[in-house]
Amino acid sequence: MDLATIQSELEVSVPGCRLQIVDNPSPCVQHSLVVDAEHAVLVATYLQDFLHFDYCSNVTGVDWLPKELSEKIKVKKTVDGPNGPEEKEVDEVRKTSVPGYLEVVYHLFSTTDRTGPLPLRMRTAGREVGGEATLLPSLTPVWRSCEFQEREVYDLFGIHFEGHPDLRRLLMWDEFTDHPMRRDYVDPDDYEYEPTAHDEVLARMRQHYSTQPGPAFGDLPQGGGQ
Amino acid sequence: MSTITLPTPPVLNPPASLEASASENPERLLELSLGPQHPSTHGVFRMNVVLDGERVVRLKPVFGYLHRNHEKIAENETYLGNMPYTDRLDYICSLTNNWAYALAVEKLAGIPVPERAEYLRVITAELTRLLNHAALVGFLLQDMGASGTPLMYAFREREKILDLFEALTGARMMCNYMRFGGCRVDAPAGWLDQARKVVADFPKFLDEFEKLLVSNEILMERTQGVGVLSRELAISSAISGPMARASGLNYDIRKVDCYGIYPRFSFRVPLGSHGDVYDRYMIRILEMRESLKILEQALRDIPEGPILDPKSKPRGFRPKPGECYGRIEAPKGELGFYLISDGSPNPYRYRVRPPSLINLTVLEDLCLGHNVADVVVILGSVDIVLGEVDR
Amino acid sequence: MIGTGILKGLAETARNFFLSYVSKDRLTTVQYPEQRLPQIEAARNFPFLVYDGAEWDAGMRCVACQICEKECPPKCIFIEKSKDKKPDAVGKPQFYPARFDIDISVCMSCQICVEVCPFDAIKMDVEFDLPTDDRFAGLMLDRHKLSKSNEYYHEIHPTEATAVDTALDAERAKAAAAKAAAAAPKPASPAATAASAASTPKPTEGESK
Amino acid sequence: MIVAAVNAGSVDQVFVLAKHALLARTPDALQPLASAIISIIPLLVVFPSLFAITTVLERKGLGRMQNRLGPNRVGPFGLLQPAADGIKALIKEDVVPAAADQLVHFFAPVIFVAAAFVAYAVLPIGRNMVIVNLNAGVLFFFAVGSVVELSVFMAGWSSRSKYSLLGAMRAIAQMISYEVPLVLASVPAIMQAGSLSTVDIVNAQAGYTGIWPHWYLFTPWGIVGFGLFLIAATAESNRSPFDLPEGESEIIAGYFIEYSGFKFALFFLAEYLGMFATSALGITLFLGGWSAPLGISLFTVVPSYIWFFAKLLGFICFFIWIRGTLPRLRMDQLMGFAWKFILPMALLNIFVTGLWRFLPASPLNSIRWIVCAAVLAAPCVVLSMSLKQKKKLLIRTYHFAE
Repeated sequence: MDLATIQSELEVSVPGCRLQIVDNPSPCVQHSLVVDAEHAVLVATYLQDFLHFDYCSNVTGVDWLPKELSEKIKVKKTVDGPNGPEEKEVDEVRKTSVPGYLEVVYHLFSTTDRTGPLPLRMRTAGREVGGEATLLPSLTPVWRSCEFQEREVYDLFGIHFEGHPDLRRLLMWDEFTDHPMRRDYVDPDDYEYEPTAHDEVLARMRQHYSTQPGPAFGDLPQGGGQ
Repeated sequence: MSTITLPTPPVLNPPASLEASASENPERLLELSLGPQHPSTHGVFRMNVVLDGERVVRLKPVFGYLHRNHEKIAENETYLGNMPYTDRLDYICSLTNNWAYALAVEKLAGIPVPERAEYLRVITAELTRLLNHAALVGFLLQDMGASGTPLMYAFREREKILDLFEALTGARMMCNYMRFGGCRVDAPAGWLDQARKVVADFPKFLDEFEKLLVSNEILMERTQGVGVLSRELAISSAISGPMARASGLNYDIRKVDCYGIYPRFSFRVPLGSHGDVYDRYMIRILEMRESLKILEQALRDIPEGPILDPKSKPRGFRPKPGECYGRIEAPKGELGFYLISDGSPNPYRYRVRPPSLINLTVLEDLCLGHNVADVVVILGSVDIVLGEVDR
Repeated sequence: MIGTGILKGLAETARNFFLSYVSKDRLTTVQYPEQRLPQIEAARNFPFLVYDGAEWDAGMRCVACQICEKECPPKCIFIEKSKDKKPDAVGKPQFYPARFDIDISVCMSCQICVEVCPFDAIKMDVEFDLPTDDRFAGLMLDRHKLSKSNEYYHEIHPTEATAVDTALDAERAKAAAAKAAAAAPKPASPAATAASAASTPKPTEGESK
Repeated sequence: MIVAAVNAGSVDQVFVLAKHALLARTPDALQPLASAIISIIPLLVVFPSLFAITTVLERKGLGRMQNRLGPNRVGPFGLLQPAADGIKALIKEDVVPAAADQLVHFFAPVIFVAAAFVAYAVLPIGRNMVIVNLNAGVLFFFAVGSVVELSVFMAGWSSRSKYSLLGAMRAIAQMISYEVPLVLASVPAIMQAGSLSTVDIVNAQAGYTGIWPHWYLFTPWGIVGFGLFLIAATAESNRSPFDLPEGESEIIAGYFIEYSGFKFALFFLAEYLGMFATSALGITLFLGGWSAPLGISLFTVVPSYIWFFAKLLGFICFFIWIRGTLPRLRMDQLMGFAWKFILPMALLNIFVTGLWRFLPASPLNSIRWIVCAAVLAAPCVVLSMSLKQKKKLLIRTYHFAE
């Protein structure tokens, strides 16, 4: 079953759902389906029950930073020419800023039809940590396999899954505040780092510990270990 | 058009009977932290267990002790530079990790693989399956308290396969062998004969192992009916690999995706019907026998030829923008790599679908109501490697 | 009947017990410091720098192009380019590494540096016996410690080294031919090259410990 | 006296004679005390040395079974390994958890070792070589053995660790449930000998029919009794496959997880001493104690204590062999096995022993043999079948998808 058929079938069966096909230019032709957060659980349930996508293999997040698209357009402007004001076509760069968002990708397979993958995507409204912007519905009630993987996405990307039975950090410790897989994540320089003498981390670490020399860094090798 | 019934959230809490006995007198419950330093957690894995006597009432796995944010490292690394890092995911089977990653990149960029390289990939991957399963059954018996004997037998055989890997790839465990569009080096002279000899000798070990333990009453008592995983839960939780097949789910990616040149080989997929620890153990033993069949065919048919796509070069690889999910049947289950390229030399997004982590989703379901001793055995039968779980 | 499986297992362990005294196949232990396994040709451990001839600093093939430094996945290579030039393996005047360090506590033996090196200057060693009591400076190998002769390379990886030598010889021959062709009309230039090569200051010994 | 010692048959009695010679030189008032000390000191030397030999034997034996060499670096063939281990244990830091009950934590290993040694008081290790010939010797042995449970619980409780508590719970449950079959399995030998004295029991098995010894092992109830005793003894001495209290892969080291250094070594020592003592009791009850296995002069000329230690060594090797082969049972299975299989069989065995005693022996010994064996074999088969069937243990067949 190709993606367009699935889309049209879903649009009939789940009234009101907004679906969008994202083309994938890679030779593997794995085009994906973006589903709106509101109808995601219904769509997922339909996919599982009627289209036999019973095997949700992979769940992961993607961080899309806000970006500025710049395009050159020709604008007609009145310019002071030698012969007085005249209308002229001028090249101008127009910048449109696309807001950043986070995305969850579910790779669905069917064990009965042996088809797949069907990448199903959901997008958040924004990238702000915490709050409404990063809220998405959890698909754990539909596919149990999402349980740990959604926890991981929550941990590393900071997407909150509504309806997840046990949404805690998976890999980082509970007291950790940031989300390290975000593309604008800056790793702290106060963690214990095995000093390799050729690393800028060493310089940062030295800076950090210069005020409070820890016992582990009492006698660091000077320079390049020469 | 039939109506959609919304799913009920999964029961992640213990069955009512257990909960009742626990809530009646909470003071008799014992909270125990199994791990992170524990001989049977196969690394730094931790389970927070609540016990009623020795019976498990609740079990919450705690991950992350070996977390190094592999995916973040990979996003700052070139495509080729990631290859040695994949060795360190499931450090017992580095060659299948290499293959999964190479396959995903090849799908992403549309790179063909020469025939001899495909054969070498199948040979190394099936040898990896042998050594992984041999090590696993050894560890499983070790967890059951056999003081090392099955494990040492398994390691004795594993050593022979590791010698093969060293002769081919230069390293015993961190092989870093596959490249996008083939393999790094060709098999040295005599290597194939050496491999044939190892493959021919391997059934002797399996026979010995079966004599030692398969009909052992203690083993059967400890494993039969313990940690039963139903087929439905296995599908819903995306359990893959031998664990899924032990529950009767006929899903072997070698057969489903037909990646590489697997359709050329005749082999069967063993299926269990009970889904308990004994089935998981036996499925692995049977899979080893099937792998031997594939190896015999591959070592017989391997053609001469180039091993690397002529267009592939070590430096300056920049796939066109796009994304791809590529997966193979690794010894532990479905190992997938999800890559998004933005046209730069580093992947924009690099995701590993770790079979070990996802197979652990059902750990609590399997363990509830069993003994502490069973928890260890069930965990052993899931077959995890923490390098892959925590990444 | 309970116990038949157990008896079978007991028979199996007993068999292994006795066979371990007779069969070499069963008792595979190698008594390490006294006995060693035969060296496998493909084996690799940490990288080393190849030099031709007898002098390590004069014959070093590395031209400090810094490709390996850039491609090294864990970033354990550190190179400082020289200010002056000296003739390389083929005879062309090239830069050489004033400093070439590998932190083997970080190196993960992936041999990507070997694959990307266009000058066959860096190769994988098989030496694994590198204990030290200083885990920072002791595991930082400088260019003197890293340099090993081409003969050593032939010793550990004979097939590979022969192939490399053939390729290099071909290149040298090509360079010599080109030089001869270039030398014919202008006889002054080779002398100048030789003079400039001779005046190249050799790196001081004191730099490396 | 010296003339008697030169006599070939009396090499056997050399230690006894030496003791008498020493006692003759002590003042009368001190003689009881001196007698005790002279008897105890060799015991304190011999059995710990045996422990040292056993550890190296075990490691080497297990190694060979697993196709390894085992320890081979300290001394010739690694024979001095126990010395190295001992030194290591002595110089290791003795860590006591801050939350532990210091006093109990300290005394647990001491009591364990002491109790293990006291049990040797009634075990005859050679002809006329027993420290005290109590007329309730077997009873004394079991009574002292139960002190071991106390010390195990002391260790588990006082450490204030959840793992050690679990280990202690397991140990108590296991030891108590296997104490019963252990005692019941020994009853037939006591019935037949008509005495609780270990010396009397050995003497009752001393004769030979032709060259065949009168050991209780060679009777139908003896075989079954010995088998049951062996299983119960394995469990009682926490040996694999019944090593649940230590359950290395589950609760790491069980009740002595919080002990280190020399105290840990003491636990280790006491466990092995307990194993030797139980094995020695088994030898006494079923294997004719120190008597030679065949009534030929080549064998009988060998001193009795050598036979005793040879048999003990046989037991040790058997335990090592079992340990190298079998995985561990689970707690409930262990209990089920004790109460559902061993206990009924032990009770039946007592009945059969009575039958054996009252059936006429002289004209139709073979019929007596067959009858008793049949009475025992039938329930044994039935019980084991039912045990297997109830659990539905099967070697399964698998189907394959193409």
